Amino acid sequence: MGPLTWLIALPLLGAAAAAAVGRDRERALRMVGLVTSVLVFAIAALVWGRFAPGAASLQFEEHAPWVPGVGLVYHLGVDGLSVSLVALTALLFPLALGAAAQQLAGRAKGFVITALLLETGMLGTFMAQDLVLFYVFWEGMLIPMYFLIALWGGPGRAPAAMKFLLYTMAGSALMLVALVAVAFAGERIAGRFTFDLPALLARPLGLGGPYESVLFLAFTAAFAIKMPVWPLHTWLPDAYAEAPPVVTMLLASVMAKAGAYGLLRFCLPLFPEAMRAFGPLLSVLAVIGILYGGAIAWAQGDMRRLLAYGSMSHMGFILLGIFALNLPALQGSLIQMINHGISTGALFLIAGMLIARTGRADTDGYGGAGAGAPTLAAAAMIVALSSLALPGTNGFIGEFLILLGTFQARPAAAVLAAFGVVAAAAYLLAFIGRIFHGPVRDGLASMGDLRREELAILVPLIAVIFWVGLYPRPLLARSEATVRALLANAAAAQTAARQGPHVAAGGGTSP
Amino acid sequence: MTVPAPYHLALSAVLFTLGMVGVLVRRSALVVFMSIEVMLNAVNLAFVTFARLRGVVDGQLLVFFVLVVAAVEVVIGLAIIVDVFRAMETVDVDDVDLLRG
Amino acid sequence: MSTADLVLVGPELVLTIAAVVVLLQDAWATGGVLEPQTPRPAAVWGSLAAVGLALVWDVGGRRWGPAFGGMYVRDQFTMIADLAALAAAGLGILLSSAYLPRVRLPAGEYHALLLLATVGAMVMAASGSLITLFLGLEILSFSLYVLAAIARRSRRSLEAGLKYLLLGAFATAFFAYGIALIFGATGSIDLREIGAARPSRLLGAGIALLTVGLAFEGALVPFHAWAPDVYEGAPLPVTAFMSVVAKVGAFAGLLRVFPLALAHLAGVWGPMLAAIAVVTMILGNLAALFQTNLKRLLAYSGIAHAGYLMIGVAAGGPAGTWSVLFYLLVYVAMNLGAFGVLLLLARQGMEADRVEDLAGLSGRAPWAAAALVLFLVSLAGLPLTAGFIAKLYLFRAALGAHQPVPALVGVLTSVVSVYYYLRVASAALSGGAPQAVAVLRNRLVGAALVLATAGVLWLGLFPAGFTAAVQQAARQAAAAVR
Amino acid sequence: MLIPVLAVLVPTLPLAGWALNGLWGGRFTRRTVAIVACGAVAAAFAAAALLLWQIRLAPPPGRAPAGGPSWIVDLYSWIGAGSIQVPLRLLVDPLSVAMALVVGGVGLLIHVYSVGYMDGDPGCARYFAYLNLFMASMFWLVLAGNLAAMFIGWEGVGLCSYLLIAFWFTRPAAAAAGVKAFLVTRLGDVGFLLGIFVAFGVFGTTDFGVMTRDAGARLALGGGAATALALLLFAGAAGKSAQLPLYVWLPDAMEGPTPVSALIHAATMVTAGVYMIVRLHAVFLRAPAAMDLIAAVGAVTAIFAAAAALVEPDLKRVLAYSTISQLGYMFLAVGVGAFSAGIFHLTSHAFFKALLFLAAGAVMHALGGETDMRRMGGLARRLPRTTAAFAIGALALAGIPPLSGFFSKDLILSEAFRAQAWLWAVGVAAAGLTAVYILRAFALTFLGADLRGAEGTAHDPPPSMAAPMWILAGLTVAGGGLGWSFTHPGILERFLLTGLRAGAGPPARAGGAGEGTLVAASVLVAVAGIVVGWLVYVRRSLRGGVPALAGLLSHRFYIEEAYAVGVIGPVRALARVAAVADRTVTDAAVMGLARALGRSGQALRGLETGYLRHYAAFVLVGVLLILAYWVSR
Repeated sequence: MGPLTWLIALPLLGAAAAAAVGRDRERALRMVGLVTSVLVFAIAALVWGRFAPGAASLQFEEHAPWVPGVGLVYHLGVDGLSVSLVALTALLFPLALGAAAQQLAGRAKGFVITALLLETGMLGTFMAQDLVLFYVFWEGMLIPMYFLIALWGGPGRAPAAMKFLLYTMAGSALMLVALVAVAFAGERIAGRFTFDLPALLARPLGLGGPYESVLFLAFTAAFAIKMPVWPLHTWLPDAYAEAPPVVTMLLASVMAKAGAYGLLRFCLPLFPEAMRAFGPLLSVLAVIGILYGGAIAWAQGDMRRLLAYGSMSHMGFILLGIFALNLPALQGSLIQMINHGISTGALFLIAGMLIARTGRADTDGYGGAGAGAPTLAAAAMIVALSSLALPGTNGFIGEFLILLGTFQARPAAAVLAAFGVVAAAAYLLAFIGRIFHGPVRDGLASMGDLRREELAILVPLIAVIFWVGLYPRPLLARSEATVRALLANAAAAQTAARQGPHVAAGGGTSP
Repeated sequence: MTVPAPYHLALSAVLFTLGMVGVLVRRSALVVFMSIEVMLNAVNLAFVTFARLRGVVDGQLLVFFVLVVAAVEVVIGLAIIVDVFRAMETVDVDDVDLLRG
Repeated sequence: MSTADLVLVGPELVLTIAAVVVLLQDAWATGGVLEPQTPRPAAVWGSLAAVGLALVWDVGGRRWGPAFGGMYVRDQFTMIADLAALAAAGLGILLSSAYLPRVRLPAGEYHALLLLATVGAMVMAASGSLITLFLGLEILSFSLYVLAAIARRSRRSLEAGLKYLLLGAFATAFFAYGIALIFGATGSIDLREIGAARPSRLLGAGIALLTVGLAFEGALVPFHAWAPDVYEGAPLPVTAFMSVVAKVGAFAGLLRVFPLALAHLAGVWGPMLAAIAVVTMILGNLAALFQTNLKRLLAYSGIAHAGYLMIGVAAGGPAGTWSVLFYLLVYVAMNLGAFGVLLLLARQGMEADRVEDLAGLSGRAPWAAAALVLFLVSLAGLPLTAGFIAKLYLFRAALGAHQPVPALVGVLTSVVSVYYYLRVASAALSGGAPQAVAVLRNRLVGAALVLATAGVLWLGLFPAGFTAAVQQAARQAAAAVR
Repeated sequence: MLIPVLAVLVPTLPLAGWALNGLWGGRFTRRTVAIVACGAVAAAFAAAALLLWQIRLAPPPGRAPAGGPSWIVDLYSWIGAGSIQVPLRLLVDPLSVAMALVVGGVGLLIHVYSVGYMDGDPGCARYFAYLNLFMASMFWLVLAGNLAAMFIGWEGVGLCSYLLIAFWFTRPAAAAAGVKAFLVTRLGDVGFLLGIFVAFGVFGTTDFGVMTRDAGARLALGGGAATALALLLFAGAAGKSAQLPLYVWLPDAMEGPTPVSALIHAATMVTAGVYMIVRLHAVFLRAPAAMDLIAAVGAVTAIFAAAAALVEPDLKRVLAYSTISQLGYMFLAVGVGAFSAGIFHLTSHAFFKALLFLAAGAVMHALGGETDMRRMGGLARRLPRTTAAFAIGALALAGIPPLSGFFSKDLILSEAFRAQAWLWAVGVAAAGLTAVYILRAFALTFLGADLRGAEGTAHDPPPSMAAPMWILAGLTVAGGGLGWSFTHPGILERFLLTGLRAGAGPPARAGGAGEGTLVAASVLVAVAGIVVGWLVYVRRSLRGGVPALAGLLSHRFYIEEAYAVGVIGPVRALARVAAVADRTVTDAAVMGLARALGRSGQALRGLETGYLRHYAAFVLVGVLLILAYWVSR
C-alpha cells in the first residue's frame, strides 16, 4: 500500500476507531479525530515534500485492477494539479476538527465519524485517476457533507442541506452518463473499454463537433455547480449560511476546489476543442460571477452569506483563469485554489469564532469588537487582506497571475474582472468594519479575545498566507510542468482534430 | 360439420373481451373473479384451436396447465374473498379502498 | 423424467419439500392454531436449512443443462437468479422471525408460502419454455397473494390480498392469452424455437400480451398500480420479501424472453421497453417524493427500481442481461436491509411504518441507524455502495446499446430519489425518539442486517468477482439460445 | 560591497520594528515601544544615508534605468510562470536613494514627534507598529526594481494609510474614512495593475531598467500601447496622489492622527504617484498625449483644491486640500517633462507640509483635538513657537522667497510656461489662491480674538514634539538650496542626473531675462494673495464676494455629491437589486423546478385512487398501448 492509499484508508480507519468509542467520551472521540487527521496531514506533507517538481507525469502512482470486466481501475496518483490540493485538504481537516471541538458542543461521535468519511472522499477526489473512481469519491464526499449540514447546521438546515445535495447531484448525474460515453469513445479508438484516464488520454479521443460539446457540457455542469458558477450558485448562500461554520469552511475551501480541479483534470484534456469553443461563454459567466457575487456580498447583512457570495466571487477568478488557457492563468488558477482554500477557510473559521462568542451572525449586531478582541481583529484583518489580494499575501499571487494570463487571452474580461478586486476590498472591509470597527456594542467589549487553541488554528493559516504571498515558488514549481504538458497536449489534440477526419461519434445517439 | 378455426379464435377473443369488460364494470368481487375465469377459458379455447391448426399437441397440453392454474386461483381467491367478507361484510370492490395515494 | 432432471431441479425440489414439511410440522405442533403466540423455531430453522441446502446445491452443484425436454434450463444465469431468490428467502426468514409471533401470524403457512414463492421465482428464471415461465409466475404470485392477506384480522392486509389477487389474475389472463397467440404464431412454446421463428403480427401481439404479465409482476408502469396498495396493506415482512422476490422472478423472466430468446427482435422491443423504463422511473420516483408511510414510500421506490432494472432489459445483449442480474442481487440486499431496520421497530405493538417513527434511531440503535443510512444511500445509487455500481452497469449497458434516453432519465430520477431516501435517513439520525416506538433486539434480524450490510458494501467496494460471474452467466445464456 | 546589504536593510529594519511592536507591543512599556519604533526608522534612515555615501563613492556598475549609475539587488524570484518572471529586486540609484532619504528623514522626525503626540493613547504600540509597517512599505516602494515588486509597497502603503486613518476605529467617521481611502485608491490601482499587464505584454517584464532601455524601441511615440500604458499607470498615480477625480479620499483621511496626516497624507505616500511617473519617465515620454493629460489634470487639481481650501472651516482639511493642490503642481511638472522639478517640489513640499501638519498637530494637542478653525483664534499669544513654525511653513507654501516652496514652485511654473502658457497661467492663479487660503488659515487660527477665553491652558508642545518641528522648519528654510538655480541645474537635479531627461532631449534652459520676469510675476501674485488675505481675514476690510461661488466652493463643486449620486448610489442600488433578484429570480427558477417536480409527484399519487377498477383500467390501457405498438410494427 502506497502513501496515497494510506491517505484514503487512514480516515476510514479513524472513523472506524471513533465508531468503537463510546458516545459520551467526547474528549477521546475528538482526540481520535484530531490524531487521525494530523497523521493524514503528515503523510500528505511527506507526499508534497517528496514530490518531484520538474515532472509532468503522475507520481506516487498506485495501479490495481478493480473491476476488470468493465474496465474499472483502482488508479491513484498525484501530479502538479493535485499534489498541493491534497496537502491543502489534509491541512484543513485537523484545523476544522480542532475548531469543531471548540464550536460544536455535544454529538461529537457522529461529527468525527462523518468528518473523517468526508476527508476520505475529498482526498480521493483529488487523487483518483479512473473516471468512475473519481466519480465515486466525488459523490462520496457529498453524502457526509449532506449529513454534516443537515444534522449540525442552523435552524434552516434541512432544506438547505437538501437543496445543496440535490443541486450538486443533479449536475454530477449528467457527468456520470457522460463519463460512460467517454469510455465508449475510448473503446472505439483504442479497442479497449476502460475508465482509466491516462489510458484514455494515451491517444486523442477524436470526439469533435457537437458530440464533444455535449459531453463537455455534461462534465462542466457538474463542476460548475460545485464551484459554483453563476447562475448555478443559488444553493450556496443557503448551504454556507446554514452549515456550521467549520463545515462551511470545508465546503468553501475544499469542495469548491474540486469543481475547478475537475475542469482541469478532465475537461481540458478530454475536450480541448470544446474548452476553447466555450471559453468565451464561460469567461463571461466568470466575470458576471466575480462582479455579481462581489456586489451581493456587499449588500448582505449576514456575515456567512457575505462571505459565501464573496467566496463565489473569488471562484469566478479561478474559472476565468482556467478558460484563459495559458500558462500564467492556469498557474494562477491552481495557486488561487490553494489561496482561496486558506483565506476563505480562515474567514469562515473566524466567523465561527465570532458566532460561538455572541451567537449572532448578522453583522449589524456587532460593532467595535476590535476593542475587546484585538488579536482576533488582527487575525481577521490579515485574512481579509489575503482574501482581497493584497500584494505580499497569497491572494495576490493567484489573482495577479490569473488576471495577467487572462489579459493576454481576453483583455476585456481581465479589465472587468480587475474591478472585482475593488469589489472584494469593498465587501471585506465592510465585513471588518461592521464587526470590528465603530462604537463598541453592549457586551462586545467583554467578548474575549482569541484563546490559545483558537490561535493554534489560525496561526498555521496565517503562516501559509504569508509564505505563499512572499515565496510562492514551491507551489508554482510543483504545478508548472504538469500545466505546461496539459496545455501542450490540448493544443496537439486540437491540431490533430482539425487536420484528421473526424471519427464518427456514435455512442450516445439514438438508433 | 367443423366450424372453421378463425371462428373459434374470434369466439375466444370475444369471450376474452367479455371477461375483460366484466372485470372493469362489475362491482362484486365474485363476479369480477368469474370474469377472469371467463378470460382464462378464452385462453383455453385459443390454445385448443391453435393446437388443431398447427397439428401440435402442445396446445392441448397447455390447456391442462391453465385449467389447474384457474382452479388454484379459485381456491385461493374464494378463501380471500370469504375473509374479506367476514372482515368488511361486503365484497363490493369499490368499498375496498382503505389503501390509496 | 430422469434422475438427471431431478438433480437439476434439486434446489426447487428441496424448497418444495421443505415447504410441505414445515407446513405439516407446524400444523401438527400447534394443533392447527392459526394465531400462535410463541415463536416457531422449527419452522424458522427448517426453512433456513432448506434455503441453505438449496443454495449449496445451486451454487456448489455446478451442474448445467436442460431438463424436462428443454422446458427447464439450469445454467449460470439460473444460478445467479437463484442466488438472488434464495438470498431474498433467507433474509426474509431471518427478518420475520421476531415479527411473526409478535403479531401472531401463522408461522407454518408463512414459511411454506415464502419457500414456494421462492420456488416460483426460481422456476421463472429457469424457464426454457413459456409454460415453465407461466407456471413459475403462478407459483410465485399465488404464494404472494396468500402472504399478502395472511394477517386475516387486518382489513388492510385483506384488502391488499384481494387487490393483488384480482389484478394479478387479470394480468395472468393476458399473459396466458399471449402464450396462446405466440403458440398460434410459431406452433411452439419453446423459447429457442420462438426465437428462431419468423416474426409476424400474431407473434407480436403475443409478445405484447406476454409483456403485460411480466410487467405486472415487476410493477412496471402502467401495470404498477397494485404495488403501493399491496405493499402498504401486507404485513411488513411480507412486503419486504415480496418487494424483492417478485422482481427477481419477473426480471429473470423478462430476460429469458427478451434479450435472450428474442435477441433478433431487439430493434422492436428495445424502444418499447425503454419507454416503459422511462415512465416507470419517472412515476415511481416522483410519486415517492412526499410519502409519509414508509411501506408506501418503499413501494414507489420499488416501482422506480423496476424502472431502473428495465433499462438493462431494454438495452438487451449480454451487457444488459448481466447488469440486470447484478442489480437484482444488489436490490435484494439493500431493499431487504432497509425493510429489516423497519422490522426492528414497533409502535405500540404494531408496525412502525411512518417516517417520523424513525426519529432518534441513531441515539437508540446506532448500528441499525447506520445500516439504514447505508441501505438508503445504496438505494439512491450513491457511490461506495453496491447500488451505485449496479446503476453504473445499467447506464453503461444503455449507452452501449445506443439508448441514451433511459440512461439520462435514470440518472436524473436517481437525483430525485435522493430527496426521499435521505429525508428518511436524516429522520433516523436526528430528533428525539418518540415514546410510542420501541426498538426490538433480535439476533436473527441482526444477523440478516449484518448479511445485507456486508453484501451492499462488498458489492459496492469489490464488485469484480460477482461482476465476472454475471458476465459469464450472460454470455453463456446468450450463446445457448443462439 | 555594502550597497546590497544596506539596500535590504532599509526596508527590513522598519519591518522588524513592526514585527516586534505588532507581536509583543502589548507587553512592552511605552518607552520600549517608542525606542523600538524610532530606533528602527533611525537605523533605516542611517542606512539610507550610508547608501548615499556609498553610491557617491563606489564606481557605478552600470548605467541602467535613469541613465545614471545604478545598482541592482536581486533578492529571489518571487512569481514565476513560464515567461512571466517577477524577481524581488531592489534598484539603488540616485532617484531611489533621494526618495529614501526624504522618506526616512521626514519619517524619522514624525516618529519622534509621535512619541509626544500619542503619549497617553492606549493603542500606542499598535500605532507605532502601523507606522513602522508604513515606513517599510514606503521604502520598499521607492527601492523596488520593477513595477510588480513596487506594487507590494504601493498597496502596502495604501493598507497602512487605511489602518492609520481608521486608527481610532471606534469612531465611525474614522473607520469610514479609512475604508474610503482604501477603496478609492484601489480603484486607481486597478489601472496600475492593468498597466503592469500591458507592460508585460510590451516588454515581457516590468523591470525598470529594461523598460527604460527598451521604451524607445518597443513603444511607438504616441502609439496606442504607449498611451494606454501611461494612462493606466497614471490612473494608479492619480488614486494614490489624490488627483482629480480620485482626490475625494484625502480630505476625509484627516480623521487619522495628525502625525499620520503629516507623514502619509502630505510628505510621502501621496507623492508615490509622482515618484512612479518619474521612475518611468522614459515610458511616459513615449506618450505625449498622456503627458498632456497628466499636466492638465495636475493644473486643474492645483487650482481646484486651492479654491476648495479657501472656504474649508477645518484646519486639517485646509491642509489636505492644500496637499492635493500641491500634488497637482507636481503632476503639472512631470506632465510637462520637468521630472526633477517634480521631485524637487516633492521634497520641499514634504518639508513644509509636514511642518504645517505638525504645527497643526501642536494646535490640536493644545486644544484637546479641536480642528475647527471657527472655534480657534488668537493662539499666537499662547503658542508663540507653534505660530512661528506654522508661519514659516505657510510662507513656504505661499511661495515667498527665499523659502524652499518658492524655488520648487517657481521651477515648475517656469517649466510649465515653456510647455504651454495656459498651464502656467493656471499655476500662477493657483499660487495666488494658495497665498490667500493659507493666510486665512493662519489668521483664523492664530490671530484675532481669543475665542477660548480663560479656559485655555493651551501651551506649546513638549520638546519631543517641538524638536522635529524646528528641524523641519530649518529644512523648509534651507531646502531651496537643493534646487536653487537660475541657469544651472540645481544640486538635486545634478544628483538625479540628466538621465531623467533621457529621450526628451537635452534640457533647454530659458534665458535669464525671461526667467526673471516669470519669477517676478509669481512672487507678485503670491504677495498679492497675502495682501488680499490680510485684508479679508485680518483687517476684515474687504467683504462680500459671490455667494453662489462660495456655495460652489464649500461643496467643492459638488464632486462628492456627484459621486454619491452617480457612482455609489447606483452601485449600492444595483447590489441591493441583485441581492433580491438572486433570491427571487435565479433561485426561484431552480426552486420552481423543484416545486413543479413535487407537484407532479403529488398529481401522480392522485392516480392511485384505491379503486380496483381504476387499476384494472390502467392495466388495460397498458395492454392496448403495447398491443398497438407491436401490431403496428
